Amino acid sequence: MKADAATRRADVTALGVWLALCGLTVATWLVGQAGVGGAAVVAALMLSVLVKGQMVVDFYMGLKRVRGPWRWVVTGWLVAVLTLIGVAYWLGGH
Amino acid sequence: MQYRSQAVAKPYFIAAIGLFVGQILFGLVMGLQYVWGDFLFPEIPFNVARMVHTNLLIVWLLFGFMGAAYYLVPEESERELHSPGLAILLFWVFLIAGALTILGYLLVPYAGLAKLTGNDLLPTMGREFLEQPTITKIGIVIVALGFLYNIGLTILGGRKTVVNLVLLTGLTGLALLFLFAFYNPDNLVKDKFYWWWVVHLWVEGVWELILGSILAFVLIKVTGVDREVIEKWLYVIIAMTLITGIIGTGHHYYWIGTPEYWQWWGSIFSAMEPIPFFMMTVFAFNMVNRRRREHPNKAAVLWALGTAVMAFLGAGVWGFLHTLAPVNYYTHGTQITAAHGHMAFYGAYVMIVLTMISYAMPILRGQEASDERSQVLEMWSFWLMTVSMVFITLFLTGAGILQVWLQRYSTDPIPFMAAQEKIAIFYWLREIAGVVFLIGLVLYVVSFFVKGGRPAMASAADTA
Amino acid sequence: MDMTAGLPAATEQRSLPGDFAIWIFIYAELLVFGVFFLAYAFARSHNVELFDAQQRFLDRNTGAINTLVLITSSFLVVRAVNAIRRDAAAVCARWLTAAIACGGIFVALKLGEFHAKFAAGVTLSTNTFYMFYLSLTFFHFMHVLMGMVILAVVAVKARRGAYSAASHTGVETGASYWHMVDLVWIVLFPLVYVMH
Amino acid sequence: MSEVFTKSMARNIYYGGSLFFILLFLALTFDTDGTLPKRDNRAALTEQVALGKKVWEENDCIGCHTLLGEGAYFAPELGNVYKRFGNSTAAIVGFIKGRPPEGIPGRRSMPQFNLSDEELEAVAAFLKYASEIDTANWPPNIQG
Repeated sequence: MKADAATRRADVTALGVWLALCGLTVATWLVGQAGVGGAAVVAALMLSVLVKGQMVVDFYMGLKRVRGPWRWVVTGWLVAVLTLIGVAYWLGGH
Repeated sequence: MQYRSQAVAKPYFIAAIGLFVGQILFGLVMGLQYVWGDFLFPEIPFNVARMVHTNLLIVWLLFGFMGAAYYLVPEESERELHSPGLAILLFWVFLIAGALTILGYLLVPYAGLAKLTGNDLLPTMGREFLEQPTITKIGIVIVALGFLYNIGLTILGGRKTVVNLVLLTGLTGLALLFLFAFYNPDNLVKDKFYWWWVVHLWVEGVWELILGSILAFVLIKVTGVDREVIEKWLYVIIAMTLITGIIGTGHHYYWIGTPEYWQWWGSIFSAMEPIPFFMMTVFAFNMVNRRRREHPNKAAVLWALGTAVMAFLGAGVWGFLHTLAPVNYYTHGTQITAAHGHMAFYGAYVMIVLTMISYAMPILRGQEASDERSQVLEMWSFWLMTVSMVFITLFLTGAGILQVWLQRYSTDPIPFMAAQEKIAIFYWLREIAGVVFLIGLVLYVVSFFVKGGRPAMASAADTA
Repeated sequence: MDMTAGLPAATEQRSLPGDFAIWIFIYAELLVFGVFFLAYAFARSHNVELFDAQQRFLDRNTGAINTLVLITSSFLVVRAVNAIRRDAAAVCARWLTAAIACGGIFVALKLGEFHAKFAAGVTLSTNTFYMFYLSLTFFHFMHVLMGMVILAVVAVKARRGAYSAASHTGVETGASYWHMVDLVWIVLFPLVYVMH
Repeated sequence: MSEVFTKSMARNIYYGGSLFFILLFLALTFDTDGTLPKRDNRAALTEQVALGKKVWEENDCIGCHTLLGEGAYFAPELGNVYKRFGNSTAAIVGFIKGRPPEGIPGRRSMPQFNLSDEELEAVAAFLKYASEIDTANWPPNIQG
């Protein structure tokens, strides 16, 4: 059946996303273990959160194909929150 | 009127309006005392006038809520009220107890009233808004229980609509939370902490359920929009109200000795409190725009929309103005609070009760809607009261900003009384706006006695 | 609704998965968490030394494991949704049960973390950092519990055959909420445990 | 619109959300209750202070004044009046005692409550107790 094939493909996609999410999480943990900080690290971490978040939004929440502004609201939330967190860290660093 | 027992709402509405007039008169007395310090001193000192002003407000709103419940519950449940006789009995009990309490405030010094009513046995008096003698408080509980019994049995024995269930939850919460009025520990911090469980969880919690359900009922009636649509929005709005409002209590816990994390919890959640009010505004206008009938009662539609807008402005916007802890640090306990209190109470609760009265009273008097001339007058009173309340709020806000600057923020802060003298002009302007409000209220009362113009029934060709 | 309307692989644009009401709630929750995160970040900018010093005492390993646990549970929930889309209700229920089990692991680890902190005498009033750490993680913790309850209800209904390929809004609704809980943690973990 | 938006889901969110936040509120209340002993100056809660609170309440002082910012805005804040009066209960007693029964012409006046010496001392002790509650450094300055 068409529906069957489609959901099987979705299962594979979900597995790929899961692997990517796990990889980025381990990378975040390694950053923590290394104890490094500073602007570049903060930027990298926020970027990885953006990627992870957007993957969850698109493939897990399934907003990738949703019509209307709904997907962009969540993406906008991610971008706004992460950017402002970055600003706050930049302020703290001065 | 579909059910005969709905008629018990009428005396409740009449009493509500009567007490409303009293409330405004005492408001004007207080307003004058702000600028003419010894006006009526020592016969009616400010604290007595204020007690009468605020207690009358609470009592007449409760009369309004009860009247609204007695009107809408039978219609929603599709059956007669469980006991109309009990409703009338409780009306007289509540009215007489309320009147005696107010007379007690006015005729006996407060300390004497405390002695007279045995405050020693269970001290509950002398806290803001809960000044009633303990015996009156017990009376309120008894009336509330009788009322809930009556309403509850009617609802449970009939059709259970969302409007009914939300109203019942709100009224039950109102009664339960009032029980914290009896908890008055010596520890001032604990006293204040639980005092807010009555005050905040009333006005920013369960009362909003009552407000939402009454508004939903009137909108169903005057717009003819599908009940299903209105009811699900009602659920979403009150859900947002409680989600934001319960933790929002924290905005009262910044400076009264409670732990400092409340500054964060309170700020974050109360910053969201305007959202349900905004949703309510959008919802009300949406429903009216999607209306499937032209209800002849234009005044009621105006009140309903006015409630949505003014509740958002007064409770939402003016609340947000000073709800964040760093702002509240300077504005706490100033005229800014008074400004917010006035518009929020008027916009949310006064207006919803007047909305209900405007919708139900003509029906209780045997017409679908009042005569045209009466409605025109009522709309004039709407605008006079609403616009003057906006000005009262703006003047108090001006007074508050100056007060904060002079007394709290400037490098050389001046004493309270010195600051008050410098902002007296705002109090004069507020008093003038208050007089206009009274004129609006008088017109409102007069509108009930005006007849003539095109009979409103004629325009209601499509009423079903 | 037509048979393919809920499919992620379908090319046409579709409406939000699950009930619209849950999305109002999800957006409201995201707003609250977003503001909370920013409050943390800006409070930190006034107390950088305190925050950086206190952050060292957090159990980063458990935080990372919990992140993996939540991500995994989200994946399992996706499998459950895909399963019900091919009408495999029993399979759907099994995936959901596995996801709830992951939630249980998260809760157990988190409780251990809380216990260690409380045993060390940490409270909400210890300092601003711990105020935020406890507030944020406890608030999120309650969401996990709430999400588990929702998933449990959905799983039971799925086992009873309440959902099908044609009609499974309930599954999508629960799934959407759970992913939100996951999404929030994805921001929370690096912010509170790692970044300085 | 093929959007699904059901009343039952809206209802579930209302009940579930309310319960969730009630529980959260109770949890925070529980924590507050445990933290209060460090902040609320309960060590100073003597019988005299308790009497003072009762005198405070039975004369409806809150009808004109604010106490820790709550009350009426007609007369000065009293949460820090003990400090404003130079850390002196005697000054508070003297002020209350000295109010003219007919008021001060043209000005806002405090009534003469004819309190007994015991009551006067008690209310002053209550205000001293209140001034020593940890209010997170509120009010911003001594003027209240």
